Amino acid sequence: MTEPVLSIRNLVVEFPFHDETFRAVDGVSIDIMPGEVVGVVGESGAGKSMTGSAVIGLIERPGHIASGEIRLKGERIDNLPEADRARLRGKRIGMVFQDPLTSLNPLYTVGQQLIETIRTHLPLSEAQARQKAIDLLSEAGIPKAGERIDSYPHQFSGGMRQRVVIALAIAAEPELIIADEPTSALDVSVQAQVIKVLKKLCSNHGAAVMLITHDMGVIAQTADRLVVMHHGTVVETGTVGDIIRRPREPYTIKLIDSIPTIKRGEGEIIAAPAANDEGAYVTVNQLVRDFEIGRGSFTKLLPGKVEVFRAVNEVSFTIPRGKTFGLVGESGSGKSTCAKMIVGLTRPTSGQILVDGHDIWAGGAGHQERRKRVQMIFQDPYASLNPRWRVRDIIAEPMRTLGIARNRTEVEQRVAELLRKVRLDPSVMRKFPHEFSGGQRQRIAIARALSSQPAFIVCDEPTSALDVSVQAQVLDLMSELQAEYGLTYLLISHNLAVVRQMSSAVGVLHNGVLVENGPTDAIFDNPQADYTKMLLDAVPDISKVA
Amino acid sequence: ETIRWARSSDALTLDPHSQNQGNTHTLAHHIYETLLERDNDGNLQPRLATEWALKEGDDTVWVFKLREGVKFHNGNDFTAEDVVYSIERAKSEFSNMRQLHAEVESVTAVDDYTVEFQMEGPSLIYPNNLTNTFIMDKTWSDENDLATVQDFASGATNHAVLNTNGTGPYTLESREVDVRTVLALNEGWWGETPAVTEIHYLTIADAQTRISALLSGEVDIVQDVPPQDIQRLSNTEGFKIETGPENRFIHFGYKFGDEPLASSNITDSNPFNNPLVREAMELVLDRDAIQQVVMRGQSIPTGIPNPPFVAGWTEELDAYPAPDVERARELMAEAGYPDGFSVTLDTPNNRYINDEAISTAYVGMLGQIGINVTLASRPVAEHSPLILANQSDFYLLGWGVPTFDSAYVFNDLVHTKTDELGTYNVGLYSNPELDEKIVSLNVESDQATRDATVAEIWEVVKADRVLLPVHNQVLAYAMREGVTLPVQPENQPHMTSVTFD
Amino acid sequence: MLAFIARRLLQSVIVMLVVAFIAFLVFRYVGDPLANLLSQDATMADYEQARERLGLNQPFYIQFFNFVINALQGQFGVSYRLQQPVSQLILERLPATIELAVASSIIALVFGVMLGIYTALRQRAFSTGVIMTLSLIGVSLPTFLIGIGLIYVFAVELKWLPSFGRGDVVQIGWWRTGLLTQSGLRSLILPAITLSLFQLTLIMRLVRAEMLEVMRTDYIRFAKARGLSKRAINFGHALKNTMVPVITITGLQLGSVIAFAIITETVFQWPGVGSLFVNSVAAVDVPVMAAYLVFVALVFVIINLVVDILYFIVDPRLRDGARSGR
Amino acid sequence: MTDLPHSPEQPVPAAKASRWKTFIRSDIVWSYRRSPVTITASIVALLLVFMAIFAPWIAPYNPFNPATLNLMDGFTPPNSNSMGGRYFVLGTDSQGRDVLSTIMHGSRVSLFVGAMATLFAMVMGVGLGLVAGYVGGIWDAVIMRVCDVQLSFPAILIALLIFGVARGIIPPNQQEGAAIWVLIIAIGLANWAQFARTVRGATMVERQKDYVAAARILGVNPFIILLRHVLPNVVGPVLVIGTIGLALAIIEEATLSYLGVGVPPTQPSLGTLIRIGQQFLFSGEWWILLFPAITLVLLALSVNLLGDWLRDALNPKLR
Ligand SMILES: Nc1ncnc2c1ncn2[C@@H]1O[C@H](COP(=O)(O)OP(=O)(O)OP(=O)(O)O)[C@@H](O)[C@H]1O
Ligand SMILES: Nc1ncnc2c1ncn2[C@@H]1O[C@H](COP(=O)(O)OP(=O)(O)OP(=O)(O)O)[C@@H](O)[C@H]1O
Ligand SMILES: [Mg+2]
Ligand SMILES: [Mg+2]
Ligand code: NI
Repeated sequence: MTEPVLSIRNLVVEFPFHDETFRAVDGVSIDIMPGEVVGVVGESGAGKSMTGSAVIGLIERPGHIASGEIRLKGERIDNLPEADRARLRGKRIGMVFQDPLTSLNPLYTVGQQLIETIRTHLPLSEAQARQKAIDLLSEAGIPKAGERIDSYPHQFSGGMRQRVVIALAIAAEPELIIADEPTSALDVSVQAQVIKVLKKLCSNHGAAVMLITHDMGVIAQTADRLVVMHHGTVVETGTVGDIIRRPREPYTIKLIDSIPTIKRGEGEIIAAPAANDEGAYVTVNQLVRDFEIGRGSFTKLLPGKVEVFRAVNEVSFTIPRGKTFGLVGESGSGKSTCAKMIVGLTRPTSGQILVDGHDIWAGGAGHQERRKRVQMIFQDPYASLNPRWRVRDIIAEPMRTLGIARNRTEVEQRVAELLRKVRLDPSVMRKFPHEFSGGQRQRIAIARALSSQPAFIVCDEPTSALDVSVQAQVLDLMSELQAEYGLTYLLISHNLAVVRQMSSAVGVLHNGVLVENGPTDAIFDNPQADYTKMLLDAVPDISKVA
Repeated sequence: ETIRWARSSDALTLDPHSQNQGNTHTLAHHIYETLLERDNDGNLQPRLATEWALKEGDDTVWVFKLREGVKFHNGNDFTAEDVVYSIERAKSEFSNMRQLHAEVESVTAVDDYTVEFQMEGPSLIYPNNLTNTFIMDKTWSDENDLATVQDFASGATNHAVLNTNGTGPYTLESREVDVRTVLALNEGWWGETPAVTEIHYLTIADAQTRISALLSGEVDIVQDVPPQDIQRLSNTEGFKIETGPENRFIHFGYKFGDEPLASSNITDSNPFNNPLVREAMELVLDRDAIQQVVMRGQSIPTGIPNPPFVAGWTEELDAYPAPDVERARELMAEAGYPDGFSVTLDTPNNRYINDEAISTAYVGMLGQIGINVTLASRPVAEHSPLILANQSDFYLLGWGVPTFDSAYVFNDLVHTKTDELGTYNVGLYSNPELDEKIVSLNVESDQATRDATVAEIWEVVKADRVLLPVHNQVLAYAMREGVTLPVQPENQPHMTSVTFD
Repeated sequence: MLAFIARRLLQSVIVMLVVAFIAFLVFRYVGDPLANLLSQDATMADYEQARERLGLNQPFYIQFFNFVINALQGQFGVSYRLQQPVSQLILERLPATIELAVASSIIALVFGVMLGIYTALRQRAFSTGVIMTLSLIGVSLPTFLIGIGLIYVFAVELKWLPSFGRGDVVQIGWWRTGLLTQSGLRSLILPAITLSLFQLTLIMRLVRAEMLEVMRTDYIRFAKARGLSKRAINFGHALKNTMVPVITITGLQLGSVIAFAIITETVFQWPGVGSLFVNSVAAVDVPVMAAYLVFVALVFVIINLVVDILYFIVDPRLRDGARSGR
Repeated sequence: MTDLPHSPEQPVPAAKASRWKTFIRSDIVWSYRRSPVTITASIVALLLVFMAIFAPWIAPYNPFNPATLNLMDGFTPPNSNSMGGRYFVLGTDSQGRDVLSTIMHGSRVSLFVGAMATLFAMVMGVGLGLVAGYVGGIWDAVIMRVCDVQLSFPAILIALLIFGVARGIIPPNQQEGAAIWVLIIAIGLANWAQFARTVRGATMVERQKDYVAAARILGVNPFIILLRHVLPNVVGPVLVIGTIGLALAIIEEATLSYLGVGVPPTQPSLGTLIRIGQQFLFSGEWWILLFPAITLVLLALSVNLLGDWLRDALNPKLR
């Protein structure tokens, strides 16, 4: 039996707080064999990152390893002095962080950072190091690496930067690579490439990988073995296939269940059509939005040519009353811009938006109509609730502003009713948003949206800040409310599975252009546009493992 | 020997007729010379003129005999034509010395060393006006186009602002305005060779820095020494203080007339117009306390707005009543203000020695008889326009008497305010009888009659309490041990008078 | 880049005009220059006449117009107090102020950055607490008091350093420098320290705050994970990233060092434009005051420009940022 | 417990009774209790403020009432009896005023001027910063350029100029009454830019947040959005600048007094006391300068230290 590269035994990481200590990792044991990719999954806050940080020795103060041991190739490392631990980093343990945008120092070129790292660990001359850096970059899949090496990080796309980060992590050919959510900031299409690179590099260099993620799809594609964490403990370990097919622990079962699939499944919930279908409730007609770029506000006063960037380009679609229209597309494709124009936050450069026959940008009556009928649910439930307001005031604001209810008791009654609608206890109305969990917050946001008794709700990535398990609950709630009130939804998401599950029709945006638009099933099962096909192909699917 | 001499502000210009201002004159006296000068006791002394007298049989003409053998720094001879030129220049449009020579009708050179001044009328005290009018070299001036005095408003400067050619004991070596002026001995000077052969004249505005510079041995003589530092410095090893009375008095003034005061709570009458109130105000003014505490002994309390140097000063006039708060209270009640009243006192805070502190002290004293004073303290640049516009009800002012003659005080402070006279009669005191007498002084040709009139006017001024004098200022020069600079009553010390031990 | 500089210059012109206007507006109210110009025995008629000659009785807008026209030609008139062309006065005094400002900025920068790094890296050390508290005392004392205190200790009591002035100066062209003589250098020490204290505190605290902030960024964490040496991380990665805000504030502060010099220069009788200004305020020397304010504005504008250019050098993102806009 | 994920902040029971407990256990209080320097600073600050507020009642003499002054008490050294036989702990100044009492009353003036000026700067800076950050565009450009102009002039210079203007505008016999307000406005106007900049930055961040968008969708009046939504979320940094600004304003007032344009000398502030006192630096009456100077330093220092602590305590990243 070969010796494991990494062996964690009963690891405990504690954060001492004012008068109590908080155990972020509570007795975790993991072994990773050479050449093996071990996935670590679990809900947010389960202690995944903390385990990784403990291994590389970068736990932030006041956190510390309280007990347990960590061995690298049999040699104990957790109790080494800081100077010795520092010597391990980069050399024997490489680390990849989640966010490629912030992991690279913006003031140095990619080459400088690579060469610096290489020369720190390997006895190479400047020129040799540079050559190695170029090799590493090409190996990580950066085309024309020799030319790009002197670029600054901001001159690279997100996916390229993440590849640079990976190149940096493997620069000194470490025995162990810890990848903490290496792809969660990336688009599906880019994500697939990065995973491919990571996997290839590992097999070439024979390094062991600890892959931390909450995305079961990624795990399914990459990992050999799986560790499921919950509340700082390991609840289940095994091969990926085993666990996905036969999860034993209730938590794992829940986790696997809650992963939406883009394949049509039995559990599919398509909202029941509303009582009477009068055709298009929302009509978006030739919508265009341009942004001026490259000019400060001061110089706008000066005459001169204005450079224009067209974020949304002649987008048209309709949504029947009581139906959900899904809008998908990669990051930056113009989804949010569309949403903002529809809810009245951003004025369209040209084009028309009709809600129930009223042009909402025509001013006057249309404007008034929009305020009553259109509401929005935002991606980040925390950011969409004013942290200084109590829940009651947050939910009551639309009623007060629109004059739906003015007197105090009436307002309170309605708020209580709304809270019950979203399955929250009315007693929470005196709390502040920060006292709730993410899922609860999103419910409050939904309650606020319902408070103005809208007919049409625009949901911009309503669940992407949420855990898979919570995501399911929120989506359920949305469907129920749609059935109950006959709501019309515009659902924006880059998660194709979510869109597939929720919407009856889908539009695919690419660079501001609506490349495809039609019934959900038709598009998912039989995509026409190349872009749609590419998008669908890139989605990792756990069913492949199964 | 070299003397490093510091004071608070620099001469404004080197053009000798452009500014009538003490600091400017002080520096000019070292380079240029005047016909007459004043010694440290305030007496007129010959300088470029050796003799002066009214012309036999014509009391409207003054005759001056000039010193012979005097040369300007550039080697030109000093003659009568230079005097004629200089007096005319001093009388010309942009000259600030004009006022002093207003009564001069014409100046003529009788011969190379005699000059006659034709006055508009009898002008007994005219020679007093000559102590700060400097004589320039006509030839040099013409060469350098200096006929017109520098006019600051025109935006043009002239050659004389930074260049000099006088007959004085020192020549200009270098000048960095507001920083340092270096003077070197004029070897060919007619007078006795002074002990000081080089002068570094330094401007140090901040009082503490000035004293520090002396204490740290970076300067030898400091002018404008704050009174509070005098005691300490004279007790400090290696330093000493020369003190002496200055020809300047400090007084309070108030508004006369029936018009109610702008800053008072009494809106139907002017309390200051009531002689009883003025008496009460004098009775609470504890001049001795101010002298002792505020001035640290460095002042000479006085009961008359006239320094002892000035003709017309007498001991009786100078006497002042002992403070008597009880009596003052009674007087206030008698005057109809048993509860006192409120008023604003305007004081400068950067013009006279401890000006603001004197006012603050008096505010406290007035409080004892219910006069509730708000103190408005301003830099002189703001204080001055205020009182010139008669906008002050109650103010502090200092007054120097450069002519050493009482008429100077009367003209500006006592005469009814007109375009020409009573410029600083801020209280708008008006007494036609006095006005007549004041005007007569300027044309009186008999010295005895004139003295009598002066005495009469002082009687009335004192009795009416036209002004409320506090004290005469005392000058103090601080210097290192081994150097002595006697005090000059106009605060225009001459480095020629410095002696070394 | 050129377009950028042109744009900044245009903004600067506007700033200068505004400053000139404000400066001018203010002077109508600071007092009457005649109080110091005319002698004690001037008559009311003399006052009227002088007012007319100075143009003080003209309508405000005409005075301002004349001022701007003249200022454009570099003409600020003649000082009422010193009877010399103002532009000449300012040029004469400028070297002193610049030498003082630069010396104190260097002190502030060097010590500020050093102490800032030190206190950031030793966040919890006792010495850090002491330095932080001491630095606060530096800003809790009014500048004039610090100046007087230093004079008292080092000039009067210890007699180590001169108490006032610039010492001996050497003329190089129109520039009169005190940096080449021993007495000139000795004279510079106390005022430079006095002037730098406030800026030093500010820069130190800023660098510390920025360092702490940067030390928490992902790229520093990642740099650690890459196994870079401590020195490379602290000085190569962290310090360079703190530079952008530090440059901004330091730039602004440099401008205010020149302006702040008014108090230091007064206390130390430093013959620079600051003391010229203070003396002019007392004498209501309007031409000097106006020129001074315009001068300060000019300095500020130049510094801002330099700061902006420095940004470009330090931060590569901005180099491209100007092009792409995003 | 697996039904819901756990946000980093554990939900807190909303029981009312525990609000005090919640406060006591909050991070701020915790970090306060852990910092002896801060505790000392706050005690000193409180003492000084207390002294200032209650000066008219607890000061041994009333130095602002000229009628009670006796010039002959002047220059009494600390802890001794004057020539007039009265006892003075900290001695008297040149006017015979009890130094301890003038310090108490002087701190009152200084604190009042400092607090009001800071408040003024705060209101103005926050207002303009909100507008600049929220409205953006030309308003932002103009306000920020004005900020630049103002920042390019040191506060002292600006205050000096404003003081001059006010002097010219206000009729002479009302100037003294107005002096303190002029001073407040002058210092306030000299310091608003700091607030404006900070608030603008924070507002630009907040403006992007979805809760503002949510309000805008409803058509809530922008003014209300600024006031009720954005403002409460940007006050944190404002408070911090406020405390430090307070110390700065107090010192600025002192410097202005030094330049001779401060409060009336009959009602001296700490700064005026120092200006008066520094005349006596070489004459041996050290107490006239020393005690007010120490008070000023203590005041500025303690307020600064509190500001520092507040900044760190409110910034979770620095903990
Ligand atoms: N600096 C810190 N101070 C205090 N608590 C912390 C700190 N960092 C993390 N924690 C806590 O430690 C626990 C484990 O955090 P960890 O970052 O390992 O979670 P995770 O599994 O990586 O979650 P995610 O998927 O959201 O990244 C969490 O409850 C978190 O709140
Ligand atoms: N205010 C703006 N000024 C300039 N460009 C903008 C602005 N808002 C958005 N854009 C640009 O418009 C494009 C579309 O942005 P949008 O936010 O609609 O993308 P998205 O599809 O919602 O992306 P994501 O999935 O990342 O949220 C992007 O390139 C973005 O940079
Ligand atoms: Mg994590
Ligand atoms: Mg979006
Ligand atoms: Ni749970």
